[in-house]
Amino acid sequence: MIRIDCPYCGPRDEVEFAYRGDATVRRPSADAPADAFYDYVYTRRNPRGWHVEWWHHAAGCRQFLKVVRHTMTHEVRQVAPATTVVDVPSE
Amino acid sequence: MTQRFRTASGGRIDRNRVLRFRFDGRAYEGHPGDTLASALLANGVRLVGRSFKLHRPRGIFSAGTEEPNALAELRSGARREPNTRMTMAELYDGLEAASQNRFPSLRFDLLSLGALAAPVLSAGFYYKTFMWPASFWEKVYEPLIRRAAGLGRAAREPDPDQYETMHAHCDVLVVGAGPAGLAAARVAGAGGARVILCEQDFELGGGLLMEPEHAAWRDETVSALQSMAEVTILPRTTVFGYYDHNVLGAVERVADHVAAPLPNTPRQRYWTIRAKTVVLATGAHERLIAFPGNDRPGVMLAGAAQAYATRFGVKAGARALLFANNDAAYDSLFALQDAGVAIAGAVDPRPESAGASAARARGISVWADSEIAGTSGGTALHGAHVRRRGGAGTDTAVVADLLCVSGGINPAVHLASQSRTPLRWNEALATYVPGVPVLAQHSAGAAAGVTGIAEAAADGAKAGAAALGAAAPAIPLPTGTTADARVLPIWEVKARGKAFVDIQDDVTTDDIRLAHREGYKHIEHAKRYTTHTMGTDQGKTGGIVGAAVLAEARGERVQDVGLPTFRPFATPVTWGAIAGAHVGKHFAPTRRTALHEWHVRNGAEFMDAGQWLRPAYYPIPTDTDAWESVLREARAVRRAVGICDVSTLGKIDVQGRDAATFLDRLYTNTFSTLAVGRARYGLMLREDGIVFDDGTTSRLAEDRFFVTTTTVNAAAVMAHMEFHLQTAWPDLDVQLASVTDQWAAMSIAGPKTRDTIARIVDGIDLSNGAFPFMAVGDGTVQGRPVRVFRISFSGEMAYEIATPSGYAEQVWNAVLAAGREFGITPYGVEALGLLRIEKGHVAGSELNGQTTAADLGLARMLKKRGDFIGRTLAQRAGLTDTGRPTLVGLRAARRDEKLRAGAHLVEPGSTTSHGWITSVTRAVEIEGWIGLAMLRGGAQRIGTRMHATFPLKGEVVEVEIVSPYFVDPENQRVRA
Amino acid sequence: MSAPEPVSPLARHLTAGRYGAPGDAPVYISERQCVLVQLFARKGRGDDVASAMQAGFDLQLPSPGNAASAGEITALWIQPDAWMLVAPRGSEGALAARIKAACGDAGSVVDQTHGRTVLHISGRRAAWVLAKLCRVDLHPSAFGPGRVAVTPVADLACVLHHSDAAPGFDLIVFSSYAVSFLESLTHAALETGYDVA
Amino acid sequence: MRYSGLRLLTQALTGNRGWTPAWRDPQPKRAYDVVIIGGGGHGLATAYYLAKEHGITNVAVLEKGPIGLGNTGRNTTIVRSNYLLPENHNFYEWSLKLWEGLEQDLNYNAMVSQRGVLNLFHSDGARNAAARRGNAMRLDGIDAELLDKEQVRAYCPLIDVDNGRFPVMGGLLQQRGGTARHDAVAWGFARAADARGVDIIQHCEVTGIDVEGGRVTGVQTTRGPIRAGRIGLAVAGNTSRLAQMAGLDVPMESHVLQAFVSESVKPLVDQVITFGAGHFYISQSDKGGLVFGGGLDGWNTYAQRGNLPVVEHVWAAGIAMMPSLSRLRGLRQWGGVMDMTFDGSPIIARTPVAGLYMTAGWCYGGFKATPGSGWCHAWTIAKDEPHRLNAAHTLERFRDGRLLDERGNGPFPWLQ
Repeated sequence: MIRIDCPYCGPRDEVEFAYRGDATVRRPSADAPADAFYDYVYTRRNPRGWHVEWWHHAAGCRQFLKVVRHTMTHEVRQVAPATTVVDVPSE
Repeated sequence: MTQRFRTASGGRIDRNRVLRFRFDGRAYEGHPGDTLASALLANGVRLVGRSFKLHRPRGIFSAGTEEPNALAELRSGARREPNTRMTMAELYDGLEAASQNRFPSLRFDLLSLGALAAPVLSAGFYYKTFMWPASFWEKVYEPLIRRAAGLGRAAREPDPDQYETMHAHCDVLVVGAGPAGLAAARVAGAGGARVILCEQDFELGGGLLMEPEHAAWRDETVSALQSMAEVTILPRTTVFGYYDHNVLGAVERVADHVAAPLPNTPRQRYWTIRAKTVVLATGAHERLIAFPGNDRPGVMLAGAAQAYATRFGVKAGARALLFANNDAAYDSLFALQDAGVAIAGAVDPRPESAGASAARARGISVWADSEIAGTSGGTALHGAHVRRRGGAGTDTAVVADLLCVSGGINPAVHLASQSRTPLRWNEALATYVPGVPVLAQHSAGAAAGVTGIAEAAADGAKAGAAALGAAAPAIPLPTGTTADARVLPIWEVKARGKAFVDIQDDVTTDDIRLAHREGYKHIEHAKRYTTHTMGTDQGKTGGIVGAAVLAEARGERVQDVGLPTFRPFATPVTWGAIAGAHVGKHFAPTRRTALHEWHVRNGAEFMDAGQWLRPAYYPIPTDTDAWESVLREARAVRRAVGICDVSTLGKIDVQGRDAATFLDRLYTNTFSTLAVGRARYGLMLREDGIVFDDGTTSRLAEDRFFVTTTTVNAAAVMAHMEFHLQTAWPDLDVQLASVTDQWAAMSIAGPKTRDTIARIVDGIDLSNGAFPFMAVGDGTVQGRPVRVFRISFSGEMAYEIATPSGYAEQVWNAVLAAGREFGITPYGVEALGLLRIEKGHVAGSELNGQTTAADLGLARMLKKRGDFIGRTLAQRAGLTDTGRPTLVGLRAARRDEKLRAGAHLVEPGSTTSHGWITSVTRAVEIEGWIGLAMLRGGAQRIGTRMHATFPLKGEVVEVEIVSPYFVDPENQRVRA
Repeated sequence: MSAPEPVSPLARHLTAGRYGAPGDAPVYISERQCVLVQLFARKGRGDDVASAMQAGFDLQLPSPGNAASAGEITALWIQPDAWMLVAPRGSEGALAARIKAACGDAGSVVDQTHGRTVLHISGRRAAWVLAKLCRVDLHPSAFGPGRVAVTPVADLACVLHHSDAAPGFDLIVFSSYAVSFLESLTHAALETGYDVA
Repeated sequence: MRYSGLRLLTQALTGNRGWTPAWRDPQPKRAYDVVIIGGGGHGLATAYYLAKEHGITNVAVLEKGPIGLGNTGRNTTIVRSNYLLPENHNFYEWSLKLWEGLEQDLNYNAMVSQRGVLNLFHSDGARNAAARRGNAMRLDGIDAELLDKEQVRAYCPLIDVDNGRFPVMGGLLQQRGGTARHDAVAWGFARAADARGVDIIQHCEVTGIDVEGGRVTGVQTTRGPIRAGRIGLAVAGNTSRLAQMAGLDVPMESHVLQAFVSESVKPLVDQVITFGAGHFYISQSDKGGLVFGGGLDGWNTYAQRGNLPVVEHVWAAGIAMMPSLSRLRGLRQWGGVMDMTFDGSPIIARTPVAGLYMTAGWCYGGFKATPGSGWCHAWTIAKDEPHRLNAAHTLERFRDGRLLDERGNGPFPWLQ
């Protein structure tokens, strides 16, 4: 079971959260070309390794958290509020 | 004589109490402290089962979870549980068990005749035949195979027992309460850690239980642990899986040692344990040696025979022979000798050994440098053939009814391996032991390849100290000398006859070699081709032996072949335990509106809407069927007034300086221009341009809106809002609160609505001029606060009254009383659906996640200026294609013909679908059946006729394609 | 006409008596009639709301995971810049109005009195019973008196408050789920037995 | 060596010593006409149909481990064609037709068992959706039947039709659906492809894809470079990584899907049943184990293991549907890594890199698609254009908005 250490609530089971996918893509500005929206919605690196992703603490503090997690080991390296800029570990 | 194989004294059974039980209908006796297996052995029962494929006779092979043979159907009727290991089934008074996988009886199993064809039934034989004729597979071959396969019979009635879940957190989880586990738990506990100690057996002690000389240390340690407030001891608890982030699953058998659970007590309890550190003290399983006839009843693991003698006071046979490749196994033989079992001798493949010397000193004859080349007997062992290693010279026939086998030990590394701890090869034990763990975890004792009571306990103490991570207190430890567990790695005796590597599934060494010969050389291929290790025992005693046979065929070392992956479950786990209390009506929570009790009292038929229960309709005695109720309710709305509970719609309170800006970006239409005290219908897209949700939103103040969503999307819309607020537009000042449950809501609709509610609503001038269509205002009803919205879903004049949900029934009753003279009628979701279809309002069947605004005739809702979610991708060619199906109305051409949702629209005589019917109803506004449909070229087809075809029922109905707005297309009534 | 009394969704579901196993350590289950008000600080106005609550109610808004009380009002942290204020039942909407008046445009206030139902469970084995349904660590070292967790209990969203040292816990759940929640809670309490006051 | 009952008998009489390897274990050549990356069912089927249908036999299948141990060896063995969208049900129906003659075609018994697949529904909305789907199938000549509640009860008496939280209203039945022995599918295709000259190269991991001037020229592998003008990707779960070797980011995420098998019991469930009110499906293997599964764990992963929350969900749904399963024991749990696309439908297509093709994005549908996927992939590779059956399953459909969203879940791979 993935345990996520919510910066507000402390460590919680994954069932408290709703996954919301890749957190490295950002919603383009209104005047951005269609391709930018296409990439935002559909293009994913889908790495085998460290992944920065959104987890919504839906059954807790209702915050979207940025989680740095490894897609092979499932180790969680960092959990941060939505607006935090996070580093992706190199390996 | 009963219990004629019971020793005169000794063991941990309570000889003062007698438990009566039945096996295959025959009555036997045993004692508290027995397992079903030990009690059967005490009564001289040797034949207990039949093998999976060949139906060969099978006896008790082990004394623990690794048991491949001794499986029974325990209990009966709805409580029947197949494949229960007799070695794990704690004896209780009245226990009933039956052997399985035999016909008609265990002793005379007709299916064993199939064994005559055993050469044909080689590994993978079924892949090479049964292909002709093709139709025979399902009709002939497969049913035969299925009937012969399988083991026990499952119950066919719902389980009467209850199960529960338990969530636990600890500093140190210790798995296994043998010497290592007890010591680890004690050190950690004494050091102040929160400890959970799980033991699958009903007694703590593991290997200590068969070593009477260590009983004192065991007892003292257990009582010390019991006195520690922060140590939780869970006997009868099997840790079945080791998951990410040091979370483990365990099942506690709360009431399996009694005939049925006590009232208010679950049968089993499923634990989710979150551990900072885990100590795996799971012990080891003794392994078999593959020699011909190694499956005959009477062949038993040496350690198991010892456990029966010393722990259970049972002689597993009258005359025992040992076949072992290690010194430690001789201790088992000596224990048997001490228990009064006659000893036929020991067969040892090693030329000389300390074990053999010790045996000779005890007067036991030893065949050194020898091996067992076969066994004799029918359904029980009569003897074995001993020969020099490699087969030189002549065989010696040795009479024995118990053949104790030890090929060494396999540490129980299942949990460690599941946690991604790599395994490494241990040359001395010729087996795998855990390597350096990835997670916070320590393996200790036999599980780490450390054998002997004293050594294991010391290793456990060390692991406990490491888990504690602080200065560890000293604890008393057992002392003693330990026999050498090193083995001469022999795996197989090659001689004439079937030598089994998987006793349950009848996989032989020849099967493994055949798999190799046919190219299934990888261990996973060989496993799948032969079914090696795929039985209920998961190959705990023979897995590595099969790997060794494969390695030899490949010309490699065992460790180069590897093992199949260890996956959960380390030990099979009861389905019901994991389901817990989520059974029957409690599979999912039930959500009830504040008016639920009123609906119940007034005879509503309910339907599910997600987790909500909603009234479908309210039958009255004069209604002859459901449709009559629905039509009666809908007519009341069209002709007078009706009232409907609409509390399930999602409601979100949106506040903040930027609330209007936010809603402008969220919806396809504009909310910043909405006046305070007014409501507006809104449409929301997903970012991919597909319609997401709709609803009315009211402006309560400059900085406060009241948003409503559809019932099913309420939670999704809230999350959608939060996602964009927090990640895309974090600068906006907006606060969101779900108020779905705060407000009950009722829709009062029909031409008499104003006349009805004007009598009871205070504080709002409800006249059309003062409170027009889409007005919103606060008032009271009999002193209760209400918020009134002039909105309509039915197409009639309608008002929605929302009130804090604690007042729902009071306000509802007030409305009913006020409308009585107009014949006010409560209406349910069915009538609501009828009314909205007549009005052409789209709902869930049309907002199905596949439709665009234009598809639904809502293109006008997309504002021309400004950003909103979904704006850009909605313009993709595939979503603006004029060939897409669009919303139309339908009417059955013959008024007495029924329409069905899910029918497809075709040209007469064609099978090409041009669209499908999304919603249908019998109408009240006009005659007959009407519906809504998504139809290619819909607008152009209005006024034409098509066929609605429903091949699943063989129905074809002629329909008129019409506008979806059957009622008041000019919207006069809602503004009346 | 007397002041209207709201009806709890549990009104017909909590009947006084002793249920379940006849052990000597039952848990006690009751409903608390409360006023509940959700208070948000608006963007960047956390300090203003904190001072307003301090000034108006002598209440120091608690930090994440905690509760704070002043007089009859208890504030429970529920999410960043948001609290649930709990007080004894009073006249409809009055507390929400007082808080809004105190906070002005620094805060957003939502009355949730009817939207949530408050259950209370106490007794020596209350935490053990809750552990059947609740995934957070309830050990006193991790969740002592005064602690608050927003976490699912019996699979339902819940604000869990260790409200008294006895021990006793308040469980604030969505009203529409109250009956379903109570069924799960009382089922879990069958093993110890439970007493409804 | 041809398999038959007679061969089995004669071999049995001679100690089973005459059997030969089902497929060769060749050294890789330096160049092939076509290289297929991925020795699972789809890759092996692609190679087989390239040889059989298009006469292209200078083909290598490169597999990083042993064949058939990815999702081919990890699924719940269901075959069916009961999809809503014509683009999908017509494709899966072709696949089902290939299943129906597969054993005779391959001379390998893959135990295709058309025992029936029943999808239960519990609400009016779900019934209408099932009807729309079943009628769409029937219009295209695919078998489907609508069962009412009593027919469901008669069809599978273990189903708790009445008493659950979500009572059963009925079900959509496809009699021709069923199961197949998953391992045997890979082995059968391997043996048949090998017999037609295809080189199946195990333990050969692709580490790079060579692209020159927008066209593939070969691959780098752990066993050296191999040249090929046409390369097909059949690497479910790892398509993103392999496509990136050729410079492509694809609209896909990797997610784990768990599956379970119970201890073996006597015949109990004679069909494939899916439970509409919770993610759950079940059938019984010929060996007697109940094979079952449910939904995704729901987060990106390449690890073939799942976690407890999904176990709890799936098992609870199982008991909700069939309460009498409660006292059985789960024996094993495992996970497979799915290529989840953004509309839930697969991609069998050319790519923007000339000579590079893929059969990918199979979400949950991969096993049943095996022969059809291989057949269409082979066609696409051989002709450098899609067959009409896979013409809609393009990579570009996401950009064009011509989505194949069966269930309307939107662009969220973890919800598909």
